[in-house]
Amino acid sequence: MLGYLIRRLFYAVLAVWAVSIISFFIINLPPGDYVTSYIAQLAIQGNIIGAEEAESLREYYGLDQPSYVQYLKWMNQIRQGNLGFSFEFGLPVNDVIGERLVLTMILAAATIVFIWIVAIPIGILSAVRQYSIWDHTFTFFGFVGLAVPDFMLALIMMYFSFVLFDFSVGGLFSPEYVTASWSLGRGFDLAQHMIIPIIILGTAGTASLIRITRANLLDELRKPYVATARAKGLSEWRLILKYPVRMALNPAISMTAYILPFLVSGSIVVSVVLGLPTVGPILLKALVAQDMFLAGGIILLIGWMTVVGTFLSDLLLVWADPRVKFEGR
Amino acid sequence: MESNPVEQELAPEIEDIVEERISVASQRQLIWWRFRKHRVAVVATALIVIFYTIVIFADFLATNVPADSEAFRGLMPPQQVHIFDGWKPSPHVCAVTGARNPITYQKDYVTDCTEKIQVRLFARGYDYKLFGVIPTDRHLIGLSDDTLRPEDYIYILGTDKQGRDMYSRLLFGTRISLTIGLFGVALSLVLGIVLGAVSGFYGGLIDNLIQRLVEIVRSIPSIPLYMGMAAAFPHDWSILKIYFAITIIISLFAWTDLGRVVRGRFLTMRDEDFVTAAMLSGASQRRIIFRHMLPSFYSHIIAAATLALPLMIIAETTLSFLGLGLRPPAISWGTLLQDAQNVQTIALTPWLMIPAIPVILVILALNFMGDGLRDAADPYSN
Amino acid sequence: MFRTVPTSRLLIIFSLVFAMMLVAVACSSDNDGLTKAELEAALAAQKPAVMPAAPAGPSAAEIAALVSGAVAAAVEDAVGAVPEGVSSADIAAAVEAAVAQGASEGLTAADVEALVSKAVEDAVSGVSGGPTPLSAAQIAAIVDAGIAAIPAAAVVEIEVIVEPDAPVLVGSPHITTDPQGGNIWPSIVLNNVPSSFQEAPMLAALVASGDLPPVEERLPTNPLVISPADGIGKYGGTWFRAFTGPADGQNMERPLKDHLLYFDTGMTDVQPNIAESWTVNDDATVFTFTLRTGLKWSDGNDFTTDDIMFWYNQMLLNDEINPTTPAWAVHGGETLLYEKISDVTFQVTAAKSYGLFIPLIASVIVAGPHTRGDSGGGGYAPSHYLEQFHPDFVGLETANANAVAAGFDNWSNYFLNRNHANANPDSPMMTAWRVTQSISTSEWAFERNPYYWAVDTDGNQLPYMDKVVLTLAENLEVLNLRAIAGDFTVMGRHIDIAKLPVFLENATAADYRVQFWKQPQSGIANISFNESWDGNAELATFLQNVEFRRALSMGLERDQINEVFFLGLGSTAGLCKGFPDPDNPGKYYGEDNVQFNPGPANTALDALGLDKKDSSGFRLLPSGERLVLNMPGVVAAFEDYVGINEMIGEQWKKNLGISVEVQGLERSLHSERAAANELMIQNWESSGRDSVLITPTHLLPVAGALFTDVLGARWFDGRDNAREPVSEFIKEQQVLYAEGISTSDPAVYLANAQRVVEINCEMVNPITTVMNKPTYVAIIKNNVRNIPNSLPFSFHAQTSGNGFPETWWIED
Amino acid sequence: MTEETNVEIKKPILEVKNLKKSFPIKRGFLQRTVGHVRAVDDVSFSIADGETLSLVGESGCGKTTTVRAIMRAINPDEGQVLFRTDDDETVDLAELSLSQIRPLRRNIQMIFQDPFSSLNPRMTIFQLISEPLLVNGIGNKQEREDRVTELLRQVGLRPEYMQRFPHAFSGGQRQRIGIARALAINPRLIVADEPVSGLDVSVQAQVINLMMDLQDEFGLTYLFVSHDLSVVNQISDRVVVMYVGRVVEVGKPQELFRNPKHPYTSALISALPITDPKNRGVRPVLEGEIANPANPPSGCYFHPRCPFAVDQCKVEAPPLQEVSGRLVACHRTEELELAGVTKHGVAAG
Repeated sequence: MLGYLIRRLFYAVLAVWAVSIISFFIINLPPGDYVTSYIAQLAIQGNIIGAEEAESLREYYGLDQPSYVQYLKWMNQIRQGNLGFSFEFGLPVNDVIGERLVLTMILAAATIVFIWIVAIPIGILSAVRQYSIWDHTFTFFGFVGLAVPDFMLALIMMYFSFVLFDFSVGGLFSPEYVTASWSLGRGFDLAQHMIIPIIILGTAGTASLIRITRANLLDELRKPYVATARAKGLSEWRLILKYPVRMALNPAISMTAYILPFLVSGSIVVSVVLGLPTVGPILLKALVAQDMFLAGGIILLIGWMTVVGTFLSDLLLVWADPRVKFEGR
Repeated sequence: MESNPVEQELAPEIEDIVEERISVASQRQLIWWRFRKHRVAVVATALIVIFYTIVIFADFLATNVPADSEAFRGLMPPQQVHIFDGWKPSPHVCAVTGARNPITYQKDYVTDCTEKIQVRLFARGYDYKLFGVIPTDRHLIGLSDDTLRPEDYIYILGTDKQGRDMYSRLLFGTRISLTIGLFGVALSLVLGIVLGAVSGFYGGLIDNLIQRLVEIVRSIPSIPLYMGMAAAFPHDWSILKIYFAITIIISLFAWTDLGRVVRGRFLTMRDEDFVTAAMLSGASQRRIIFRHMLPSFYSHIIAAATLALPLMIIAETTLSFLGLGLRPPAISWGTLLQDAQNVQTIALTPWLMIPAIPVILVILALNFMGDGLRDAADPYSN
Repeated sequence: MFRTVPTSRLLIIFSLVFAMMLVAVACSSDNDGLTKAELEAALAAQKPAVMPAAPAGPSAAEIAALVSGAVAAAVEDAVGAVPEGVSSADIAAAVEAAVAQGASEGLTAADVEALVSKAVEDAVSGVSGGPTPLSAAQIAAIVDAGIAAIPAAAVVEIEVIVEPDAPVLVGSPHITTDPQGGNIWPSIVLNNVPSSFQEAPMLAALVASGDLPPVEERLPTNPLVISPADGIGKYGGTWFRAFTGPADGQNMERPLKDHLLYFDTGMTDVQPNIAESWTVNDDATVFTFTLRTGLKWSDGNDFTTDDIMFWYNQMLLNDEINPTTPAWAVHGGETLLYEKISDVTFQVTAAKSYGLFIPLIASVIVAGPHTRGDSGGGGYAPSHYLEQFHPDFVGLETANANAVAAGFDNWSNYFLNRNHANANPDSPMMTAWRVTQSISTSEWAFERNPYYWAVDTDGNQLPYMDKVVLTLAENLEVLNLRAIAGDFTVMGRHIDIAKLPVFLENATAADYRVQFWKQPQSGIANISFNESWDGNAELATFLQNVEFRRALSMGLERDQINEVFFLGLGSTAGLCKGFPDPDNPGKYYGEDNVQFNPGPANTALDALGLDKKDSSGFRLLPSGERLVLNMPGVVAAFEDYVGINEMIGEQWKKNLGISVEVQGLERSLHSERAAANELMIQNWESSGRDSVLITPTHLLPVAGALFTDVLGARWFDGRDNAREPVSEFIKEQQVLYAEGISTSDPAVYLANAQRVVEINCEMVNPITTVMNKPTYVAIIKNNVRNIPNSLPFSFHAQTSGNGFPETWWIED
Repeated sequence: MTEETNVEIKKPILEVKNLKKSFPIKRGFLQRTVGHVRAVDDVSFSIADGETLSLVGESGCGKTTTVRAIMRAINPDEGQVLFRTDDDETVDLAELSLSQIRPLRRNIQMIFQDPFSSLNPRMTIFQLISEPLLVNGIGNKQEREDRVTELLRQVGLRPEYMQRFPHAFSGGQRQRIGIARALAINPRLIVADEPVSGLDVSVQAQVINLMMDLQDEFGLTYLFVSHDLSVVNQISDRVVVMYVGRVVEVGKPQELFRNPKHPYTSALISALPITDPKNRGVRPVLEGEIANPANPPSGCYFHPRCPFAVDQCKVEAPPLQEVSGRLVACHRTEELELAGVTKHGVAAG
């Protein structure tokens, strides 16, 4: 068990390192660099900077050094908990993405919880009342949700929630709570604003978890021990909840690890459309503006968070289902 | 023990005749029979076939040059094609006129069904080359030549803000989006099969390294990586180059699923008795891989590829939507939807969102088809 | 994941999706029953409303005046002869028809006048038999009622700037122009300081509690007196806006102006601002500025010339803060010399004549620290606050150590961050409102500056509104949807013109009005031909050929572009429309170049040797190679340049047989490639002709401009990798520019600026497409007062700052 | 049944000497080897021409590994596999490279345990049976077809079924197809790895009979692997009993079963359903699990389960020595009187 944990941890660390390389590789891919974008921006404001000045700016930002030096420098900073400096914001990257990262993760975690809360009861209901009107309805919505692109759904839901229900548009907080300190009211406000993003993000995952739960439960219900229990006169719901449901829940947990990267990916797109203060919109901006340390920092951190999330859900799975072999994984 | 085993074996003649068809059926036929029972998958497959027919015949099906714009008929709602005029079959569309309303600034259009514009099959339209070689100007539907006036037009799905025909643009967008998916899947297949096969066939350290790589790639959210790499394209690349670059990027991250399937299959297959049997009968390694192993799971690969295709399409659409993928003047589902991604479209000109319908349909259909294939892929499972 | 779904249900789902598709198509098909005739009637009935928005036509007010006058006159003349039976309805109809006709044809005021007279005459004389003759008063009342109905029918007020018949060039400091007729603008009042001062209730409370000195002590002895557009306002309220993130600093830098000098609303006059006066010597080399006495920073500290000298010595001349000296601070090859004369007076000396210096000080180019502080510009800085971060005062080690402790790489990054009030609310400001919540949070907030140095004519300390709150909307659709919902008090920036119909539809419900803030003589999409492009020697000779450019210009259908991208709100005239030739009055420079005229265009192209075409119908270069124009468009810019280029490409293909390739380029890459002289054609905006010498780079190949002659601009700037301009007109423009920015003679300055633009028009470089579309579609809550009835837009004067937002107020 | 007695003096067709095969146990990312599973631990035996030699033992005792190592489906670690070729040369199969072995494979063919998995379901019967011919380049298509027809007849299947797929056949039929395939290129040695254990009892007998008939007809040599003593008794000339990768006893089936010399052999026999009530010998019953080949016990591997184990058994591994014309590996073989079965009892299976 301990060996398994250490091995998983080792893989996680390896993944973290790989993510840092990938992040750095990506931020160095674009032709040109931040100085190029910066000069372009100045040119639009009527300030023209020549090649000589551009070189001195590059030197100033350390962009003239070979990339491995830049990588090592970056890694060294990160070791000290400093993700570098955002050229565009003129601020340390840490300051730029602090709360946004937390909100990104809150959104992903809330979506997972939403998927569980919605999908498992519906999956059970669908299995127990197979072919009922509920089963059909949920199946229908599940499939449509699965196939509609997130970004499409996001804008439409935002528009109609405004037109029909007078929801405040976009964002994660109402104006009065945007900069307030954390309180019950602010939490409630956040929860309210997360409804639409969570629904959009959660539809695909919910649909597949409903299917998985339903299929597993149906398999489980056909097993002889259920018939035996039924013959003994155990009440139907108690019977279902006692064993079959527990068995059918394992995939829900194992799916969590698998779904996390998808949720984070999805949340970026949805955040861009809904203008949520998560890392999504600033990642897009940073990439466009070639604000490399900001972009790299975000890719790095969400990569890490996902690796850690995956690791945690692996542990959860081991804890929940001792049948999982330590060797094979 | 006394009875002749040979005679005993030959006894159930009648049963043999009944099962004759199945007995001589090849694996492909068995898969097909099993797949056929999956009615939704069959419908889905038919739909996919239709869509790829559109890919091939986009020009023939189109009614207008997709880039042809006319500002003063912009944002025109879809025109209904009337098959009958009263009881008389006379396909036509009604004349539509309109202008920008100076008070609301909306485009107001009015249909005047007293003025009928005749529509016919195989009408003459713009010149194009069928399959890229046969020059022709025939289109499936179009305005009847004899009654054609310069002010007549047909916009089955309306027009966009530049007055371009949404229907024709949708057809050409379908061409790009569906082929980009196919190329991407093909590339992922190559990556997945090579890496999966190497991993599964040789095992050991190589397998372990590849598996760790797969794990890492899968644990990283793909969209930020797509975004990062897509943002890195030199944007002066031609549409074709960007098209292939996007394909490559998407497949760089999409091969892992296929790789896992292939590896898993190789691992099981390597220990199958019939593979050992082939080896012991003196078959070469090449024959073993290509005659025995690969055919045993190509149906699984097809199923996995089918299930990977929707992910490709969604990835392309999403990237293009974010402005990092294909860009105008390229027409793809992503760029069409990007045009529709605004408040005024939802509020005033919802037909611009019609490109979402084929996206949804194709994604659903591919999923159903892939499921059907996956279930039917192993005809010997029961 | 679909493994166990029964097939029957999936069939149901499929059919449902199909049904949805069919319904969607069916719903959006034929309209519900309006006949063509009905529509035409409906449109005709609404026609009068187009009047106010007709781009080149008279304004609503003008028409109202004209019509009443005309009708009154006509009726008076005809009244004796009025036959019986002329009903009010008849006259109303006649007037309506006349006005509609005038509007739809874009006629001039005089034409409308004639039409109305004729219509009334017709109505009066043409009807025979009937009970009562009408009196002149009755007819006038009818007409008035009809006119009055026009704005009501339009639901919202749509205001446009009337292009002046006699355009006024940007003024050198010596020129004062009359306020433009009909405009109700705020103005500053000189030499008439109110005798007593009042303050906002929120400050009065602080004064009462002793936390703040009384208003008299906070104001300078000679505060700036502003006469608001409509009248004295009331204190209170919050100005709600939205911003798109830390890169959107301009959002509030525009309305908050802390320049030493500033423009008037018309953007032509330079006026006092923080400095109460200035003088210039005869050859425009020595500039003396006098600050208001008793100015205070927003934290209550004194603002003196020390703050200017601190900026000059510790910032401008510091290589780490300003690795490159801003272009404006170098003239005649030398950095300007700043000298302190007294606590309120300082002097700037230039190496050679620098007539443009005063307008530059007033413009965005220099601006104040709120706008330019983050890059070390701005002309002054809060020395009492910044000294603690500067190595000259605390030593290099401490300065760097403090920076690292705060997460910055080095002291200069940290220093610039500290000097940037948007990012650092601790930084003292001179603006009407000061930052209370940083721009890198999701709510960027401002509160009134208790030491703001301006008052209204009654002595009320400005601003009227207590706070400005901007909520983060990183997505423009979200921002616009909030605007549609009526969430913003006044918002012009980021409002999407394509959504105008949606804005109008929701205006009543959300209680706002719409104003167009237009930039006079501004081009939205100018197609510049790079004369120094050398990618293909043969093609390059055509790019340099004015006949070729003229032919291309005549192959454009500008109304199409105007209609699609600007809802028909721009005009299709050229850069020099209404630009009289001093020698030849009445002639509009180059106006014939911008008419759609495919016949002569094709003839000209044939004559240039481009008469051969390939099998696809595209013109070939004389060498036999296909002529292909490459038109990259910047993506995600203010306008849909890729879409516009696509449309232009289609038009040239269709009308002229010229092949065009369109690509979308990222803005930075576009600039990079332009700087590398790799782009043959660019499509970009040009700011108003008024500011052509202040912000010259769009129209003139000088100062690193990347449009009409990239290498020629480098040549002019004296940089390496340059090439002398091939075309004489470019050199002529450069000479005019050099002379114009140096001269101390306003007449020379004006003439040169005008001539530069004339040359652009004559030589058809750039080709203009659409002009004068509303730069900002401003959404204004109906209860907001004192917003100028028309607010001209400019970049150099930082609209909406020229509307004096400190005088805006919210009526309960 | 064959009643030959002098098999030992015949020249062996295959001689296995000190064959060893262990599988590494790999752990961790770098796949370091942390231990070995000794699947085959010093096994020696020989098979004479025309003889049927059986390998018996519980599942996991290394029978299958032994034959696969002989066949070079896996590579042995140590030892020799000496095969006498047609030309009367002796080659060591363990030494040759896989490509060198390929031409020799036509002499040795294999019949698999599972008739379902050993036939590629994607190939027709014709393709399956003719594959050895095809890959060894024997005959043209017509000749191969004739050969397959002949083979099908020989194994009792209708030649018309040639174009059918395996899924159309029953288990017994498939095993016949497997036999036909093994026979296709006239091998001299056929290795049958539990060929009947997957079949119904009645079908088992048919297949065994077929195999014995074919042996008579073609003079085949069988290396027969089974855990079923009754089948072994029926077909074998000699029996090799294995336990945890080692040979514990070798002898003729009648003697071995009637009078086992190793407690393990005796225990195996005791598991048989019908025994002779008159036999009064001690009948140990197998208790506990088979030893873990990754971590085998010291001394005699069987000692933890052996009711007769003494201290010597725990420390010293008994050598395989000849006892009354048989080879036995037990320290106490002389002292023990172990129970066997009557011929009747065994045959009754």
